[in-house]
Amino acid sequence: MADAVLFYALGGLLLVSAALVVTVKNIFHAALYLALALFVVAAIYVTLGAYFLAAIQVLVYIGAVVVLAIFVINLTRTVTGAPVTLSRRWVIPAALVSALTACLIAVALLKAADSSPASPPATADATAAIGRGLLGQWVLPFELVSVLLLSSLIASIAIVGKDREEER
Amino acid sequence: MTITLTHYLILGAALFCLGIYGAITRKNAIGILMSLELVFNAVNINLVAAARWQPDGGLRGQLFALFVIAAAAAESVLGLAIILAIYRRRVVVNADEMDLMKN
Amino acid sequence: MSLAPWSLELATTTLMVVVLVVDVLARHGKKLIWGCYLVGTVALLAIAFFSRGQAEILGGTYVADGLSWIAKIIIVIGAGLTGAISMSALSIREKYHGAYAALLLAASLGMMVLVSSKELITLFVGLETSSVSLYGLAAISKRDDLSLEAGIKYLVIGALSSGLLLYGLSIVYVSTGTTSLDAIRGAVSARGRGPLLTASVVFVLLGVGFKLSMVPLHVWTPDVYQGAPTPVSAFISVVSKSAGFVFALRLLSFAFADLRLVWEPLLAAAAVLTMTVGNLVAIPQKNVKRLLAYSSISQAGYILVGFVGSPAFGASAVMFYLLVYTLTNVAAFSVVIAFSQATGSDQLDDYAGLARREPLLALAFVFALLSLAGIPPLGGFVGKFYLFAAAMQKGYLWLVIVAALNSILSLYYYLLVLRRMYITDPAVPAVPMKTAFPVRAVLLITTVGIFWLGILPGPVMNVISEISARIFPNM
Amino acid sequence: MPEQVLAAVLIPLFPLAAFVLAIAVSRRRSVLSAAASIAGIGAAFLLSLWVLRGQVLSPGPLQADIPWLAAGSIRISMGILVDPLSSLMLVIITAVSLLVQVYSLGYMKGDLGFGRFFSYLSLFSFSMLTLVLADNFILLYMGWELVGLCSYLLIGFWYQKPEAASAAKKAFVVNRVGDFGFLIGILVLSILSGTLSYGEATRFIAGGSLAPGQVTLIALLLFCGAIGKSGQFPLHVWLPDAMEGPTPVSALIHSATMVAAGVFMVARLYGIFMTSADALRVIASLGAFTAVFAALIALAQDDIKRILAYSTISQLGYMMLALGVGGYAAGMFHLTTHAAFKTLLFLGAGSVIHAVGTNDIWKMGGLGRRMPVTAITFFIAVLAIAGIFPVSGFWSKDEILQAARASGHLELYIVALVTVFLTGFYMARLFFVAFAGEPRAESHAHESPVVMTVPLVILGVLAAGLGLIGSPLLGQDIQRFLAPVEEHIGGLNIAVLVQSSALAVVGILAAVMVYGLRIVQPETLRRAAGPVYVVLKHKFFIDELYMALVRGLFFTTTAGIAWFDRHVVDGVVNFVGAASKWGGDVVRRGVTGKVQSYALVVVWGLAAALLVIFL
Amino acid sequence: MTFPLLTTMYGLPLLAVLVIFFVPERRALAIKIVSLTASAAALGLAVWLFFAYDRGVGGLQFVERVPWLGVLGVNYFVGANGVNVMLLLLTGVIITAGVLASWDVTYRPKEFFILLLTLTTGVFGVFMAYNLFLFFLFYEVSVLPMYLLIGIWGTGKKEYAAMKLTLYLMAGSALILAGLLGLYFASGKGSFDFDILSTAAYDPLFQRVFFPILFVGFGTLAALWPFHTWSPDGHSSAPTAVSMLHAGVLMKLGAYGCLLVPITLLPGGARFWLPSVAFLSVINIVYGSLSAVAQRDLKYIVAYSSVSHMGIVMLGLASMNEIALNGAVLQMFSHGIMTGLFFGLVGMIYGRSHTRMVNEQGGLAARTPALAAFFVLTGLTSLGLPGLSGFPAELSVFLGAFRAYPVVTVICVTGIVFTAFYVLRVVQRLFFGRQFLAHPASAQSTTLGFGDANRIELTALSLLMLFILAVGLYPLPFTTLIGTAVAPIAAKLGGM
Repeated sequence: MADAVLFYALGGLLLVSAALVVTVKNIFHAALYLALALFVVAAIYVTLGAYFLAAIQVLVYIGAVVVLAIFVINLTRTVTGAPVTLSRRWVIPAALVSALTACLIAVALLKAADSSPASPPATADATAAIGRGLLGQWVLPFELVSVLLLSSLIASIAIVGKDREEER
Repeated sequence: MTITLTHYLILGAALFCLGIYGAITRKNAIGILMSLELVFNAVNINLVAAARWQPDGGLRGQLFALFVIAAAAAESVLGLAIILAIYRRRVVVNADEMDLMKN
Repeated sequence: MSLAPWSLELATTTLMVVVLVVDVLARHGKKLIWGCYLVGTVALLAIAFFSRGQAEILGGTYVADGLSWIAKIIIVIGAGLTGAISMSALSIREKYHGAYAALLLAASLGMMVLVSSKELITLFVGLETSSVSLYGLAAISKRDDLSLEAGIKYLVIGALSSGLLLYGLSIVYVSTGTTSLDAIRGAVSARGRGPLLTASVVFVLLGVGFKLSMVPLHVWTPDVYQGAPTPVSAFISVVSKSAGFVFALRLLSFAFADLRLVWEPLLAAAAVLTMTVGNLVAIPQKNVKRLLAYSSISQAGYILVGFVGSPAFGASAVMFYLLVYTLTNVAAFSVVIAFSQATGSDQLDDYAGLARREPLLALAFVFALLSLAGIPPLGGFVGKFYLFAAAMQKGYLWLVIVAALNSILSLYYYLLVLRRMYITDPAVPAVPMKTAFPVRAVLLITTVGIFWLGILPGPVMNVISEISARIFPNM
Repeated sequence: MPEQVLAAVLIPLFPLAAFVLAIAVSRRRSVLSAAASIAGIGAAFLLSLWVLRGQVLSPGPLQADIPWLAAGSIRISMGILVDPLSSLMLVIITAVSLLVQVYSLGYMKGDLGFGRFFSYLSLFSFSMLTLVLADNFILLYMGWELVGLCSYLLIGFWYQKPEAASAAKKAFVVNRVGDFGFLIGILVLSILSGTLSYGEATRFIAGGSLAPGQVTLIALLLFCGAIGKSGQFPLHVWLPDAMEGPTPVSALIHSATMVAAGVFMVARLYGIFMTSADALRVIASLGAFTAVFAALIALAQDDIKRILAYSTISQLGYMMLALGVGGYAAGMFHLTTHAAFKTLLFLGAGSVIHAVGTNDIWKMGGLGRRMPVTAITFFIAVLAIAGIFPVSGFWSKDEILQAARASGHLELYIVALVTVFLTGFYMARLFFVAFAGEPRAESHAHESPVVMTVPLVILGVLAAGLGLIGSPLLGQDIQRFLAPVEEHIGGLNIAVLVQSSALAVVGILAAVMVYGLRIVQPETLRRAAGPVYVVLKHKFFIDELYMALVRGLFFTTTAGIAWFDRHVVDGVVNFVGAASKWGGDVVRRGVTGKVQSYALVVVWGLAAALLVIFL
Repeated sequence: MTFPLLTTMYGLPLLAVLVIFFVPERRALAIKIVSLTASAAALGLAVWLFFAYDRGVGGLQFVERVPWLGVLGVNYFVGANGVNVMLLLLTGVIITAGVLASWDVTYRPKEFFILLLTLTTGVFGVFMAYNLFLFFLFYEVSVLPMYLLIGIWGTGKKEYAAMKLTLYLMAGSALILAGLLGLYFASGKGSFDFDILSTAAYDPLFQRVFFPILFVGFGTLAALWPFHTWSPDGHSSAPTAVSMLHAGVLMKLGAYGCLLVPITLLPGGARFWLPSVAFLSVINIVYGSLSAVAQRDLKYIVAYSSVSHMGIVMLGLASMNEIALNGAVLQMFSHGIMTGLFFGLVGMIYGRSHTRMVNEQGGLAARTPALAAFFVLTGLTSLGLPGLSGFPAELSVFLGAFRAYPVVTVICVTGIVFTAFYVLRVVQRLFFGRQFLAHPASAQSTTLGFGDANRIELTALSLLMLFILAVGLYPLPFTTLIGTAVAPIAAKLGGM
């Protein structure tokens, strides 16, 4: 029962904050709601026993991505000052299509619900297993992620880095 | 009333669709990126929840989620960089004004 | 002789590091960087060529098989040719050439992993590595508004499609509890088609479709091709698409083999839409890069036609076509590069009278376009024949007719280009143009290749069909 | 191969060789052309005589062939058949050709196309000889078409004259209409009987293997060809126009030989026609009608050649009538005599035209004194065609009348008699208007040169005496020669003889009264006839009717089809093209360049796919 | 290994293409000589083939068969039977005459001859290929160069016409492609070799479905109604040699395809569908000739006459018996040469008077007697005059067709009347009557100031006329030759 309360509470909070992220007019506020949503997701991870992931979620997402987003929002302030940041043109079709998609996914999920096991097996902290996995079977993606991040950095630098000649 | 995997999956689906909605309706390019983060988080909720219900301790699901976070971060960084560069040149952050190319 | 399955990936990483180091040490010495790059890619090609074999590592998550072998050869060839046309034609500051070359290699590396992995996580990371590098490449010409806009559009739609793919994969994980393709295949055939797996097929299909420029995931293609530096467009159009198709083969034809009833009709429909939309919208285009973008959308449609054919036959047809398509599209883009370098224009109307001005360049373009249209004796003809044969084997008469009629539609706008080059008189006095040596070399290589695959494709075909027979036995 | 056959094969080949030689040198050495042509036809004439002699001595069919086309079960040979009928035709054709060619030396002298003219004549001789020698339908058809071609070429010989060019085309096209039926007839026959050879087909049909209806169908279809070629109503319209050609051509082709091909064809296939009484009745009726119809028109014409043309049509109708009422030999006999006197008439007319430079008989007059040879020979011919004892036409016409009488079709007989009267009248009118009376003051007419008058004289003798070979008084040799087994060869029927002679004489006298003695002025007669004259003058308005049909129906149809093709059939094609462009443009406009719309497309795709899967 | 006669035959023009590629454009005469040499040599080979083909043995001769694409069951497989021999001969004649007729091409001669000879290579190839993949390959090669040939050297609305023609024909080939693939898989033999495919037993339903696909595909190129509208526009815009080659040879290629693939391989489908084809061919013949009557442009007239004459070929094909098939093939040959002459002549007239409108000129015979003579002869061939090639061909078709479809054939024979009408009308207007030449621009008419055919033109015309006469005067060697090839087909169709 407590599980249920916790799930509905966190789930509700998540959806509300997520809804605010996509609807609130001020982009800066949206970023803050995003941080909240991501945090709630981390909490959900905790309830699911994924502690390591929860930590990563907070560190990487909130600590890096959202901060960076807010940073960029501040840098582009001159324009973002304008309050209306939602595009009216697409609201109705977007709402329609999202709702439709949601319904269809829900249909599929509910159809399959009977076969899903009722209660989860006993939890064990997977952190150690994750570590072993990263250096074992999944060492290749683990190594590749560094290339991924590296190229992301190289590209970002190449794109935003200022050319001296240009400034002169 | 027990919380089953399906509950989490429904939650994930709802988040996914909210993210999609945001990606379409957000005018600000940064907003679009943020909405897409919601999509990735929806995926991760699915993965982590499914991992919880796996008999093998759900290692793969959690690992998957981990890599998703990394990839999402990389994409966001690059996306923000490009937005910043566009802003510098054209003082534009609204995605619907980035339509020099069309038709 | 057979090398370890990871040797190419290691070599590529090494080359990437070398390029970065040279970049730093040589203070962005453009020539040196490209020298390293080209020598390196030749070596990579040798490695790729000799790493044919059958091996699995990391608990079966990573394989080297025929499919990955062919795909990697295409990737390396593509990367090499793109590098060659980039070195003289890139309009970015010299100091970013190092980053550019490194990103090319990172993208290639990601795709190599993508085509070799038999496990969702590895697959995904490979995919993201290539995608992110490509986003960066598309936007790298940062003094060009179009390039930046291409980058952000590419990234947003790419991220969205990643989201779709991931969502599909997460459902796969939910229903099968595994990420290994072999295990998924087993689980799918044991469990049959439940609602969850069925739904996941849709998501996966769309997620895969992004790389292929499949309708409705084609939306980014014209803008990115137009805005990105032309060599990057070439790279995206051939290498990324090829890797995407191999990826699709692994996921759909292999892992989801028993869900064929679900994805095959969807794919057939997508094929029709892709061809038709691509061709129809190509007709009114005025910008040659945009034209090639729409043409490459339609090309994806043709490949999808082969895709719906029986697995073994279809896979070999797809692989063969990808090989042809790589050479052909690189040739086409090389002409565009040569032209825009000389004239600074990508507008089709400026191609008027090219045949009088630069007969050989025009001729190379003709061969490329006609190969795309599937005219013999060029590679595109054999390739398309092969693809349509695959669909026909499954009894898709209607699809073959639609596809063949679509080729006629495509011929229309290719001929419009021909018309400009050969029939229309030039608006300006026809001054001969200077084409850089590397571009000329690439044109020669690709044109020879197009003819070779059109006239004597036998050996290549034999190898490919052996490979697919092994990967898709008794199917 | 018997020598006779060899000779028969050579007969058409001589003119063919002459043609090749003549056409080759026609532009540079036109005299050589003429020489070659005359030499060729002369040799052919001699050989023909020899062949005829052989047939007279020992009648009997001789055949020879070589394979020409083989397709499946069809084997077509080029084969010749020498028998009394063909050997007679050979002589007629070669003789007339020879005379006309000699005559042409004078008539065509100085013409720019002198050489060309002779080469065409040689080609014609070849074709016509092939036609009569053929032993199968295909070769017959080939000769048939080739003479048509020669006719076309020769009518249009003075091609720079628009009327000539137009008449040539008209001749060919009208003939084609008949040939259409002819060809269909051959097709039907070949399918039903499985053969294309006369002999086999005739045996097959005469053997009663086909239903009567089928035989009638075949016979009538074949007869269509004859209608066209022999100028029978309603396809007679080309023949008067054909007079635009040089007069020797009119003499040779459009009176004596080619136009008789239809008659010859019916005679040649008489075994088939005889099997169908219905077909014979049609032939007889049409022949009789044409005879009187053309004679009526001839009454009101003023152009000397046109009068003769209508008389030719009328006489051909006579021959058809003969064949239709069972007078096979009579028809052929008349063909023979007609060849002589009609050639003579035309050559005489040519001589006149050559002299006065006009065709209008009212502009002539009094030529008898200026051109005595022409006038006398012409007069003999007039007597012959009118059927006055004892010149040739009398005997042959009498045979026909007898056959008609004997057939029991009284109405045909009466029509034939009326025609006799009319013929006498219009021929006499022609002669008296042109040759009698006072010469025109401005005319400088003089007698033609010897090369022209000699043929006239020879023909005059023939026209006068040729009838004797078929005269009942002298044993009717020609009839026996042609139809040895025919039961009825009419003897001397005094009643018929008297009736026809009387009518002919009355006709001539009536004309003399009007045109010779001017007891009644021609003008008065004309006015008295009133509307009848107008109708006759305009040839019953047949040409006008055809023109209206062609203009109103045919051209409207073709224009309609052309429009349909351009705008409907091709319109669909262009529409597909336009629709593709339009579709591309519509989709293109949907590509807004805004990334949100792109995302929307993607998500709609997702929703649609899910919907498809789950519904 | 024996001398690869057939490969050499199409190899010669191909070789010429490569040679010309390296000849500088300003040396136009050299280019023309190379082209002429290659085409004349190919013609020589074709003539030699005509005599060397063993009629007693029949069947495929001079076969070359080399494995090519094992995976798809594709061999390099060329050979010639009686029909091929005829059509190769036709191609050789037309291309040689075509090169001669193009002697006055001065605008971009290099590209012109390269494209012309490429086209020729393809056509030769089609007429000898006995692997359907190879066949299709050559088929497409022979269609495409047409685009530039018309687009660059054409007249009038050339770009529209070129595009329409190319796309239309390619659409036909799209159907062919689908059909060929269907055959390949339905046969279950895993081969595209014609002889292997012809041994397969196809399901009756399959035959009925695929026959129309293949037949319409090929029929488009043979101007089967209602898929013919590319032809008038295309022909009227094309330069002389291209019209000659296209109407003379390429349209035959469609008819040949109809005979080779759907009719021979799918006899069941043929028996089911050919009556409908007979119906369409009536429309072709009558509608084509009636449309020709309404035209004013010489090339349109000839083009519609081609539509009409191809209808006769189609009628022959549809009749399913040996007589008609024989006639159909002979008609292909005859019409090929004849229409080549027609277009050649029209081109020569246009080259002199600069108008192709019938009502803008007249009385040309006085100035150009040789052209007039050839024109008349050609016209007579077209209206089926005996002694010229059209006659035996049409006669055989009608004789055969009448057995199968009496009523249809009767209607078709009316075509000979209409043909006579429009042909002679053109002759009359163009060559006879008063000499004049109207300049559309100034609305004035002048006398004609040009001469007769020159020696090169006469050579081209005579070459073609030679074959018209040969077939017309003595068709036996030709029909015997064709018979060896069509008899087995007729037997397969079980026709009468």
